Amino acid sequence: MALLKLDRVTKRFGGLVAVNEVSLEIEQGELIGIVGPNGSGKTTLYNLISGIYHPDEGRVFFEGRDITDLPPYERAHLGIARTFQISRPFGSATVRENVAVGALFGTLHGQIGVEEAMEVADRYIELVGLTPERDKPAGALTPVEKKLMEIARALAMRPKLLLMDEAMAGMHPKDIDKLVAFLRKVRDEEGIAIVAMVEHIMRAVVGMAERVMVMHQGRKMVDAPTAEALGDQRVVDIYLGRPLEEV
Amino acid sequence: MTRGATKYLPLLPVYLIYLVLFLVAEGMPGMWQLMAMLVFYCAVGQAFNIFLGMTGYVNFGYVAFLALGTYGMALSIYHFHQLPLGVGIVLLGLLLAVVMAVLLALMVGAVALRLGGAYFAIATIGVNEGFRYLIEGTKIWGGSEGIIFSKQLLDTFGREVANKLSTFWADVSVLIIAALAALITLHFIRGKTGYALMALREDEEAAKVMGINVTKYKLIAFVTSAALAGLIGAMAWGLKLTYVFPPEAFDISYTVEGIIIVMLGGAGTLLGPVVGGLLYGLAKYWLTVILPGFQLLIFAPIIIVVVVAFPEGIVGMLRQRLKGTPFEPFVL
Amino acid sequence: MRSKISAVVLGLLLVAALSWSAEAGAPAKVVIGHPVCLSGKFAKEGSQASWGIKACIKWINEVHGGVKIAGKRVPLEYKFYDSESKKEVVTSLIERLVRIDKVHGIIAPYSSGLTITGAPVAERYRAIYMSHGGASNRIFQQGYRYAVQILSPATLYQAGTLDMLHKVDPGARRIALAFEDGEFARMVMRGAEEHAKGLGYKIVFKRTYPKKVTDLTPLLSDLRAAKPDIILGGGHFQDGQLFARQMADLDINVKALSLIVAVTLPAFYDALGAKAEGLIGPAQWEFGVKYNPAEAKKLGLEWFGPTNEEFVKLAMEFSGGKRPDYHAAEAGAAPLVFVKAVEEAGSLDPDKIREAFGKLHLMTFFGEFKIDPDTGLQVGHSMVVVQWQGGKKVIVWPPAAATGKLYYPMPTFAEKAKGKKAIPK
Amino acid sequence: MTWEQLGGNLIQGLILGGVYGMATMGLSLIFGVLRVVNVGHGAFVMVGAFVAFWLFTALGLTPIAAIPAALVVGMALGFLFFYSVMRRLVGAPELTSLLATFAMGIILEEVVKLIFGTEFRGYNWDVGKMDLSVTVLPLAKLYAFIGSVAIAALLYFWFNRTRAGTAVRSVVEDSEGARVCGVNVGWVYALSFALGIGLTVTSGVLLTMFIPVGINPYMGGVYTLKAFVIAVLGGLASPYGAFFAGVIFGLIENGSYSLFALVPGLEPFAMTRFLSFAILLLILLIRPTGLLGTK
Repeated sequence: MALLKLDRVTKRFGGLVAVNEVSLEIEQGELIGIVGPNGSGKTTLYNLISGIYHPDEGRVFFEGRDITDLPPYERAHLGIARTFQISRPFGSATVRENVAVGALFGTLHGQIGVEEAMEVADRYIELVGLTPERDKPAGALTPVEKKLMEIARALAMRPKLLLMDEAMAGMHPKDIDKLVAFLRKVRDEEGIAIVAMVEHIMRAVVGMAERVMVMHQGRKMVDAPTAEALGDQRVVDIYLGRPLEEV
Repeated sequence: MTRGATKYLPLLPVYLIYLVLFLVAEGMPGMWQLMAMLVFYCAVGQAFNIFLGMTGYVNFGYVAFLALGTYGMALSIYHFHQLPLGVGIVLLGLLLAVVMAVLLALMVGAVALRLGGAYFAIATIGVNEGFRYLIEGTKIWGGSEGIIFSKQLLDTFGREVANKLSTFWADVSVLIIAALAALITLHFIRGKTGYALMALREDEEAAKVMGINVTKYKLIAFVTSAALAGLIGAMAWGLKLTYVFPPEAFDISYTVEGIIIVMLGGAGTLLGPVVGGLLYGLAKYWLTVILPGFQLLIFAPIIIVVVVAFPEGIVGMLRQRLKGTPFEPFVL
Repeated sequence: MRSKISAVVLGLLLVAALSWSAEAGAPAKVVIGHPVCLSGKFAKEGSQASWGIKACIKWINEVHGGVKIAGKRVPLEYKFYDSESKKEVVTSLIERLVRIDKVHGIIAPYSSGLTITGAPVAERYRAIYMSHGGASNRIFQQGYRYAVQILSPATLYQAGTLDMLHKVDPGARRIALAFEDGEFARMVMRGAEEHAKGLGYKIVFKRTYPKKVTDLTPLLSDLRAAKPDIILGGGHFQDGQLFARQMADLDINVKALSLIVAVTLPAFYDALGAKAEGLIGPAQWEFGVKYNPAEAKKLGLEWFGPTNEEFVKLAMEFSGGKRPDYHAAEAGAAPLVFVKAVEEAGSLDPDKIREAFGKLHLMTFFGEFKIDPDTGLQVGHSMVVVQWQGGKKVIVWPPAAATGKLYYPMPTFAEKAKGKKAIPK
Repeated sequence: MTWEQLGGNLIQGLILGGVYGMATMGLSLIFGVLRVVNVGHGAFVMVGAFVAFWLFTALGLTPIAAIPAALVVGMALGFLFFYSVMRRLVGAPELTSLLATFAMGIILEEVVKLIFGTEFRGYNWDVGKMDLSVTVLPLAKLYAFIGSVAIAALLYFWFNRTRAGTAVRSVVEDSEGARVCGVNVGWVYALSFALGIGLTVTSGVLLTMFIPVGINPYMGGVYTLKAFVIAVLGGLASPYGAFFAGVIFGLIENGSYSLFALVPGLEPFAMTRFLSFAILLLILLIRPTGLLGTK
């Protein structure tokens, strides 16, 4: 049974079709990259999975259960976590409190109290290397630190599926490598499926993803193992004929 | 000190303020009613803060809950004073006040809490005004003439006790309600609810995908705040004044005073509404004496300066200053 | 040594003597307290009240020679704070007046609502509580022991008007009632309805409109269709002004139009001009009213206080030249009757003063004063009816106070627009 | 009730509704562009009423001459408040902007109170009447209605035919997009706020042409509440929506009076007020963006 299954989901805004009959299956512990230019429907797809949008057609399944009609917070309780394209920290709260929110309301919700949540938070803050920043207001972090904080916050939810939206944009290549290594480690240790969505940074995709899905104009164009997908002629064409590695 | 006890340290300054107010009122002749006014503002600030301060949503119709509380007390004493309940009639009034306030909160919450901020503010104004005109238009609860129940109070309790209820116990009850509100606020801030409210105040959509049932937590805060307002209305306006007229009870200016108190003191903090209520009440009292007629002209620019330059309020600023000092655990 | 001891003894004796005389003899002064509305929504009425009170206190001290108590005459003092027209402030100020300033009687703030607000606190500290602006009858149905009403209660506001119209034109039988939806105006309407029925009038229309109304057109359209001879209505100033203006706009003409509160204020004519010609309204008091010592004698009543002319002159010393209106007069009457009650009681004990109040029946420039001894409700005072005639307010009822004759029926709005004045020939 | 009464009430309601609609356009424009609810709306209406009153009584100018004067005064006030306060509050939480606009309203009220006092004032501009048999219509009311329609039409023209208007429209639709397309969004904010206030102050003149009495520093509160209901009815962010919603509101207010009057035991006037707020809640319940809203 697939961890997540999209069955021909479609989402329209007015006359525009943002996501058009996309089907997708993700297994437990998979590392997947979703690639596509701006406006190709990637973010809408994430919103459909995390429950911010309800699809006009098609169904969404998680661990075999139809979650199409579930609100976002219930999907989070089941184990779907995500980060945002532009970081959205709870700015006035400290890093520690931010991450603790994840622990309190994720899959552990109802099982742990505030004090345990703090301990969980500390662990993930340390994992992403933000311990020195722990008591700073999240709004005062640098953009890169905010991204790391968001990842820690999402991981503290102890999810089964982590959706990352442009998590590595604006990062130094060295940091990207570090983060990729870190994500792989988390996947290995906790068995989380991680989906990373990127527009440009192919380095991350190549380094991390085992499988790549390419989106174009709301449709799924290619869904294949990384090397094969990136070599696909149609994918090369989207990016104006340039080899993907350079974009 | 144990962790459990440390948790309650921030209550210390709040309760200290209330204790001092009570002692001054008891000890100095002629100060009781002034203290009662200050406590009223603190209590309103605290009750309001639980929703407005902690969620960031503006409930412009907040005074409707105070009004319903007042009606709860009025209806109880006016209609049931012949029942052999004794002081129980006041308790019945409180019960009625809370029940009516909570029912309205649930009804309004179900409709309005799904709305965005500006729409929510307008909707709540609509609830407040609409409710008032419903009472006047259908002539329920005495219609526009309201209810005066001094006589029923006198008949039930006799002169001495009735006077004591209106001029002493009503005020003491507001003090107790204020203390209760502080305890609830602390419990919220330090608990899971506080984290949920903080998250949804900062970013509602992000809070949703983090697993927070935002509607549920907004409703919790809304209903709690409404219930406390109902209690305050029942005591500070009902039992204390022994009458209720719709245009006064639904007067929107009290909502605005509540917002100002919360903003001045520090939205979402525990100590803020108390400090805000004290300052606002005292300033109002003294301006009344020194510059009658100019209070509003002085207050309005202050409001603008506060919201533009110090949106975190007095206690919010104080917390920044006290970070790392021994006072830190006391200020929340 | 001995001289020292004798000095101490003498001193002690002196102190003892002084304190004894202070307890048993006359007090050094009598103080009246007032949480007056100098700002907020009743700022205008409150300022007027303070001028009237100051004028009458001056009369007491300078003409009457102070308050006569325990064989001595002591000065009367006025202690007041601005209550901002707010209920929270009223309670704290009354307490302050009683506990700190130790006043001997309190004049309630303006309006029925604020009067009720302060009543429990006054009751608790056993303070005489005089209502000069709380017309509602309901205040005096609550069993307050120290509350005393100076002005006519709301239910009597339109009684004089109805009596007058009944006498002038018994043939006009159709009455429309259109009042503001509020505690005060509704009470007036209830009294008017009852009185009208007693006189055999037919109520053909009875509606209210909300406070702060901005357009009365729908109500007036329905009212026009009811074809009344007489309209009684109003509430406060703003709605009364609107009422008359829109009657003119819709060209609704009746034989008599009486609006409470608004018609009696000079600003009414300023805003409406000729449209106000011939409109009538009840007033607690009016400048030029004929109450005087001779009138009192005719009725077999004692006269107390300044005459009308003296009152107006005194009040204008405090108002900066502004004419006192009935808000000043009804408040000014309070210290007068208070002093009278204290002198009758011969004591400052509130229970004795209240008892004396119950027996008081006299006339002041404000008119008669007599309360129901049990409830404190005013039963002696009667309203006067005024009419705008050629831009001047003329008192047309009751005959004892009248300064002119009623112009009846009121000219139509079309006639008024052409310049017709409501001046009787 | 007779059909004549209902007909008369509806005609009066239509005329009044037009003025209401115009009086709400400023509120909607400001919300559409800045996403700020101007809680001090009524105070600006009041300023307009005083402009008309003062020009009439002190200088003997007709209210029609007061219209351009009010627009100038209003825009000046708008720029003043924008550059001193509102500029800092664009994009801030509702709490701040609501409180700030409320405080601006208080400042205006108190300043006008210092100058004119709290008395209710009125003026007499009598230009004749029209007898429509079911009702009588003073021409001043008709002029107010025509003025409202004309201003709404001018605004429509300005929005659709001028560069500045197009820029404002683009910001209403998508402020990010407009910024990308080279629109000076900061200037559009300032201009829209000033224009919104200008329209609101002007509407104060038109309202006094309709009801020339009851002019007082605190008269605006009622209009703020009415404007909220009308604005929501019209979609909150759409000035034309607001105009048509105003007309509908006027018809409902006056028409429902005749209907409520048929029910014994009710106070029809209070019920019309109740109805308007009930409609507000109902619309928010089923369609938060308003019945006439496009978005």
